[in-house]
Amino acid sequence: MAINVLAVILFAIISQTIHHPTVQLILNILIMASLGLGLFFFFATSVGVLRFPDFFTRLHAAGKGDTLSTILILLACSLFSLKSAKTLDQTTILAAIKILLIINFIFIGSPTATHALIEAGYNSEIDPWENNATRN
Amino acid sequence: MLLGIETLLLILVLILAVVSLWIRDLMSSVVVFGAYSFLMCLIWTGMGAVDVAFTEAAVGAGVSTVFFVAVLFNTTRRIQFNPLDLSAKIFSAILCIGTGYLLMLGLSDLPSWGDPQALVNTNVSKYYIESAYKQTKVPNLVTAVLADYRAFDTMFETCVVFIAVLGIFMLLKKDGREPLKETSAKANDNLIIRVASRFMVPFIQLFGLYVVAHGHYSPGGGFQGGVILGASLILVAMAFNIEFVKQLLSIKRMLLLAVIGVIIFAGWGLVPVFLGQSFLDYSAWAALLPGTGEIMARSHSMLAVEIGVAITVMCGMYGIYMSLVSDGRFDKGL
Amino acid sequence: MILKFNYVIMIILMMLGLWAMIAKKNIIKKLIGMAIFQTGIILFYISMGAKSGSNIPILDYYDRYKPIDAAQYANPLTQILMLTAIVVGVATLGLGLTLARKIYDDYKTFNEDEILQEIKNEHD
Amino acid sequence: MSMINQLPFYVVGIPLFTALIIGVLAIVQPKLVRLTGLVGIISGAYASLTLFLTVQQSGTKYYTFGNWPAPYGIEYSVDTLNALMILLIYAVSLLAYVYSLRSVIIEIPSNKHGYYYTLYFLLITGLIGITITGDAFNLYVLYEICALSSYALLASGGKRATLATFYYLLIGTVGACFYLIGVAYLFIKTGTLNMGQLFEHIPSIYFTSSILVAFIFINVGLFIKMALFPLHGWLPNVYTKAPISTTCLLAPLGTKLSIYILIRFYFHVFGPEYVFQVLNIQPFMVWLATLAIIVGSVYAIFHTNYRSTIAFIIVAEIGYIIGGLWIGHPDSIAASIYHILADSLMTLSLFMIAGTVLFYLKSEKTSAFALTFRQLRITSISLVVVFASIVGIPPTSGFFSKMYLIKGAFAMGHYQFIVALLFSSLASLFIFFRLFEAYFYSKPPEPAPSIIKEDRLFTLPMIGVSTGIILLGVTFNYWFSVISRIIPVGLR
Amino acid sequence: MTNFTTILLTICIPIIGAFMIYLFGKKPNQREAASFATAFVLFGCVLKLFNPGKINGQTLQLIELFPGVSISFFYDHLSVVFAFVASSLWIVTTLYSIGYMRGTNERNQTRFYMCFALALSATMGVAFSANLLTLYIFYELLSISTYALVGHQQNADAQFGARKYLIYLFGGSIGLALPAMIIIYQITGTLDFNYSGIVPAYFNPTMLLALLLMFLYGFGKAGLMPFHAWLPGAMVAPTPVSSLLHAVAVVKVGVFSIIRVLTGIYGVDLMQSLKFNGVVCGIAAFTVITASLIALYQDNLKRLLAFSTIGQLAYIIMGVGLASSLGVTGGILHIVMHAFGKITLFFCAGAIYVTTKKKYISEMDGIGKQMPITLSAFFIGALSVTGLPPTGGFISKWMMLQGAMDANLTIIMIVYLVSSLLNACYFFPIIYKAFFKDPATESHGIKEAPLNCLIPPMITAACSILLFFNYRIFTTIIHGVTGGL
Repeated sequence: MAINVLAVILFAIISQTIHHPTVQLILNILIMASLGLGLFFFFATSVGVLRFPDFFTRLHAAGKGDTLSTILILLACSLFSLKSAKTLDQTTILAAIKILLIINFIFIGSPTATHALIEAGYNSEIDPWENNATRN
Repeated sequence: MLLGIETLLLILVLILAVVSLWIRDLMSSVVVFGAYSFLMCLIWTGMGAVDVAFTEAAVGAGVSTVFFVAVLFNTTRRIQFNPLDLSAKIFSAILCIGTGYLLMLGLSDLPSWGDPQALVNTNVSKYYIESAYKQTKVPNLVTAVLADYRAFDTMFETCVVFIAVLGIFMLLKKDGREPLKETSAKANDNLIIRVASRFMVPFIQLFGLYVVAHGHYSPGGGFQGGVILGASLILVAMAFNIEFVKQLLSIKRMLLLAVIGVIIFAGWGLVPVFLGQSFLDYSAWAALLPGTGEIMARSHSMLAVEIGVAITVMCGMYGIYMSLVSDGRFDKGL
Repeated sequence: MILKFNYVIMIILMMLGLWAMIAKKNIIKKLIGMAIFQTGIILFYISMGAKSGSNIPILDYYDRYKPIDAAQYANPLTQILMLTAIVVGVATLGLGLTLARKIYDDYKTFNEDEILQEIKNEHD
Repeated sequence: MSMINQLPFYVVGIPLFTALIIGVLAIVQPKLVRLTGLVGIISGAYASLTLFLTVQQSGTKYYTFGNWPAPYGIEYSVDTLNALMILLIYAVSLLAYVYSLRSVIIEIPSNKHGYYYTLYFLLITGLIGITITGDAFNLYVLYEICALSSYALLASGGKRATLATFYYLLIGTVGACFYLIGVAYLFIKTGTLNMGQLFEHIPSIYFTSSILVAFIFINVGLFIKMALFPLHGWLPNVYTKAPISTTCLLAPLGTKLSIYILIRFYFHVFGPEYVFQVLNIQPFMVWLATLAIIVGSVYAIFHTNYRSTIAFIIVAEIGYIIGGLWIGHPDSIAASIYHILADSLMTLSLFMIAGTVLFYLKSEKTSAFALTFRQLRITSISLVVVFASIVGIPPTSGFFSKMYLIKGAFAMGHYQFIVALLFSSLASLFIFFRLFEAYFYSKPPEPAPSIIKEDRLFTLPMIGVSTGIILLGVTFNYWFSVISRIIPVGLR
Repeated sequence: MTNFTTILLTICIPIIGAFMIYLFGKKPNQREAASFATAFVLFGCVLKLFNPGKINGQTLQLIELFPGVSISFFYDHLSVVFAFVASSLWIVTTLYSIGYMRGTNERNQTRFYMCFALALSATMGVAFSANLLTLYIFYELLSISTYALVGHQQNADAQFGARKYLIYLFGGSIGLALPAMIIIYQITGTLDFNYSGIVPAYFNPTMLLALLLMFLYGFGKAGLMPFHAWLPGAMVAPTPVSSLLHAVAVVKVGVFSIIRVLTGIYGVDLMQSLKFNGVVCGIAAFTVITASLIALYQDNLKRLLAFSTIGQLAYIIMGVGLASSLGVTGGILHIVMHAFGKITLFFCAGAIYVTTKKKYISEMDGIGKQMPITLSAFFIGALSVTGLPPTGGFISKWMMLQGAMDANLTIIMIVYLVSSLLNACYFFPIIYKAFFKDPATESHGIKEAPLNCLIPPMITAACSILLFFNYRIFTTIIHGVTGGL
């Protein structure tokens, strides 16, 4: 919850000083960084899903990787929408905050979903991969 | 338009469609079908049809996959491998290729993809774009045309949802004689899922209401909002067992609400008839609603109509899920 | 012909759905085929109304009072038609699944051939 | 705006609101359901009668929803053909409703009656909406309403009905989607969905291939729904397994309205010049209709189960109407429109008879009919009347439509159509006498079977339909003059 | 009462009679009395119409069914003659059927009498109908009401006979007559009979010929050769049925409709100009010869009489087909003469069956000694049918011969003579066997038929002799028709 408050304050500050060139520069760097990181994590997840031997390990990669990379990309989107808004008024900030809400939702929803999947897998007795078993 | 992302997505969608039909296991082919619908939403957003994408995501991808899973959960997942009888397959293949060729035949003089001067975009829809805001004060043109110019269609659309839920309920309702056979999965009373869903459901419902209310200004409206509200109820039904949800909204009340939704919509349109104007002519409401001119009356009545739609769709999706999942006994769920 | 690429995809999707509905033996697969067929048609209508380089048909705050140029905004009419088509598609899908469910209750299988077999020996 | 021009809305609104009220009552106060239904259908019938008479006097009536001018809002245009069809729908649904009051109690478990009647009235709303609407897409939506409610109503008929309805669902959706593709091709070339405007735009693009494709797809979509010969597979097993109370409403109207839509598209959207001059598929279509009649009659002979015989007779009758339409002679077109009226009444009466025989004698083999003639008085009378009409014995309406069909066919030189017509009359004669002989030449069973007192709610509609068939025949001249005003000048 | 009310009465009386018979269903005596009364009243009405002076051919339109066609009746010479024959013989047949029914105590006799009355009302309808549509409607009603009579015994061969009856008649009428009628309506726009013919001469002759053949074979009741099989099959019915219906009402309706078509629709001069009368006479001649040949070696008496009826009907058609005034008059007169002659033969056959249960001629030698009156009536009937002097049959055949000479169709003359010879060949051996041979088995104790099976044949035999002397009452009326030629 604290992060949200911090993020809202940050947005307020940015929105006031949007036209200052240095703020523009920092925003650009931030957007590019989070986009890059997000894409990297997505790539890592898909590799993980393909390479990992069995059900549980694949889910481990998919669950974590997805949530993080989505959050990062969404962060980049919200900042970008702030930066590129033609006129700065409450609708653009509202759009940015809405994206923040989506981040929160994914932050809670996605791990629970992964947990549910794994628990269902565990209940239906899928045997986890042991080291000695040859990769099937 | 051509080299944009749509072409890539279109190819991807085609691949997904083929894969979803070829997979042996039913459950995974349903999941692939869900992915196929989500990609469809992306294509439509690309083409500027935001409301349709929203509906497809909520209704097409979300809820229908849930319905498929609800049916498959109590029945088999496997397809029995059947001998490949070639004759039926070849005959139907020829038939489809023939119809496909016929369609291709008609392609030659269709306007190319996305040119604004095509007759389809200049004849009736030009009037809508130019005068919708002036006549109804509703910036979201789609909702304006949906709820006012062609409100009659939308009313029947709500009837379609109502018919679906009533038909499904009537067909599946058993008198509870033979109890549902013990399904393999235990009733999951997984704490984490319950806590997470208890936390999320209020926000989902709030967002649903927001979507319904803001149908005029942002993409969304009665259908999408209703589906989201329905989805929240389904989430509760999944997290907790069906008994719990039935206290929230019992089956009888659900059917009643479904009818009341349609009655709100149709009733709102009927009042102008009593005032001597034609059916679904909202400007007649100006006389009843205090202090609103003809145009504002239209935009307010659109909101009322959207609420009616939202109620029906919410109960619709919820009712269909409840019937499908418990095969009409409403005792044990997913 | 290149400019009409989307229609080709739409036709292929429709024919795929039609083929699945007729040739596929499994009832659920038939329903998926039906859904694909319907989404094919929806794609056709939407791609009709798409205008290259156009905005979504929502007038934002500033240019509500400026003269509106129709080429700027996507065609709202096709979108409305398709909202109805999607909802109808889901309703038909729901009913289809109910019937599939009842068929499963009676015949314990989704495979069309086995069901027809069972009817045949039920009949005589 | 006086009361009169609200009529087009009342005709659709009344069944819609009856359905909604019944929907509420089904949960709150189930006992009132049947009464509201009766009130609703009678007031609807009255509205349709006044509509028919006003249209007769003052020509086509237009009704726009939300008073947006025609192409922008949805518009209803009611001319004599529409009003006639709506009158037919109300007549058939009134009789079917009275019949269903008793047959629903027998067939449907009691806790579902309220839901059954809600869907029943929504089906009637859809049927009326189809005939009256002037908007191509609105027609698709109403089509789906009819289809969906009929799936639910048909499938509530027990084990075998579910599978048959499932196939009907698939085929029905394919038909509706073909229609939608056809409308899409029209919409993309003309930009409007209003049938009146389509009529103005289409002549300018007669020779483009997309109009041809649109025509083909709309036709194929409607052929599927009306069960014309090659695409009739679904009709027999749906109508033999579905509950009687549903088939009494759906069988007479379901297929006939698709034909009505075809006629409406030919006359008011594509225009007769396009259909009969530009496309020269007339001989092909007449041959198709001939095949439909012959195959329908042959199958009808080879089935002993009564309901499957009727189903195939319906397939043959569809061949009559389509053949009459495609012959193109004003007499035969008028005869085919008249035959829509006659055939709906005939089908309704056939299914009512099937109902009573099934309820009282529990079987529908031909042997059951030996007892029908002995025990069920009114059923046997209506059986004789309806088969007289199918065969074409003069006082009944079947004779007159057949006469004018042959007259038109001869004028245009389609002799094979005449042969098919006569063959099917002889076939139905054979069917009737197979039933009659089962009674006339069989020894009466030892304990002389007592006359079963048929329920009043069964006999009332049956007598109504039989008198309707004969009345329709005797007043042929009036109907012929009404219908021949409908045919556009190009064909007259 | 104007003529039209009488015409309508002739059609309605039998229906009312049928209803009264139904009311008295349980009490046989009242039922027979009712049937008798209706027959008498009907005959009275027809008699009232029967004075040649007043026949004026006005038409009465009842209901307008199609633009240009309506159910209408008219007061015509031909219809009066035919109505007279049918109604007069109905009285005699009712009397006879009371005896017959009592004799063989058939089941459900009420239904029998009701169908009889309905059949008569349909015959009257055919007689007085002014256009082809009304004629067709009553033709169909006649087929339906007589179906129940043919299948009266409700046993296996009754079913077979009735089914054959049904297929031939309904098949013919719906399959051939109906389309032909509709095509005529399409060509000419009206179906009303008028003696100059309504078919336009310029219409292509092959189509007209096809239509003519469709009518000839469509009206299957006339029993032209390929479509005749139903008549012997219908002999399975009780004798009163086969006597009145298959000698007088049903078959004559067939011939009557063909005459109506030939004279009213085509018109005699068109027939001559397009050489159609050659075709008609050819078909009729073929039927006469083959029917008479088949009748030669028939053993069952009623089947023999059936084939002889087929032959005689073809006579009438041949007469009318000649299209010469004498020929047509002869043909129409032969309807009357043959009716009385043939009904006597059927009555005798019935009487023999009632008393001796014998159906086959081989068993009937020496029967004349036991049943002299029946067999003498049989003899007079045979004379009338073969056309020998003391009986009326001779006059009509004589006229037809002269007609053939006028139309100088010599072949037809030869056919007439040969067929009369053949008639004699198959009747006189029966009479010879009956009177001059002693009975094979001593079947003594057979006494005469019951009284009311005996009187009707005597009456009709006497009538046919009476007709020989004052046939002029009929010819004056018939000249009203043939006068115009």
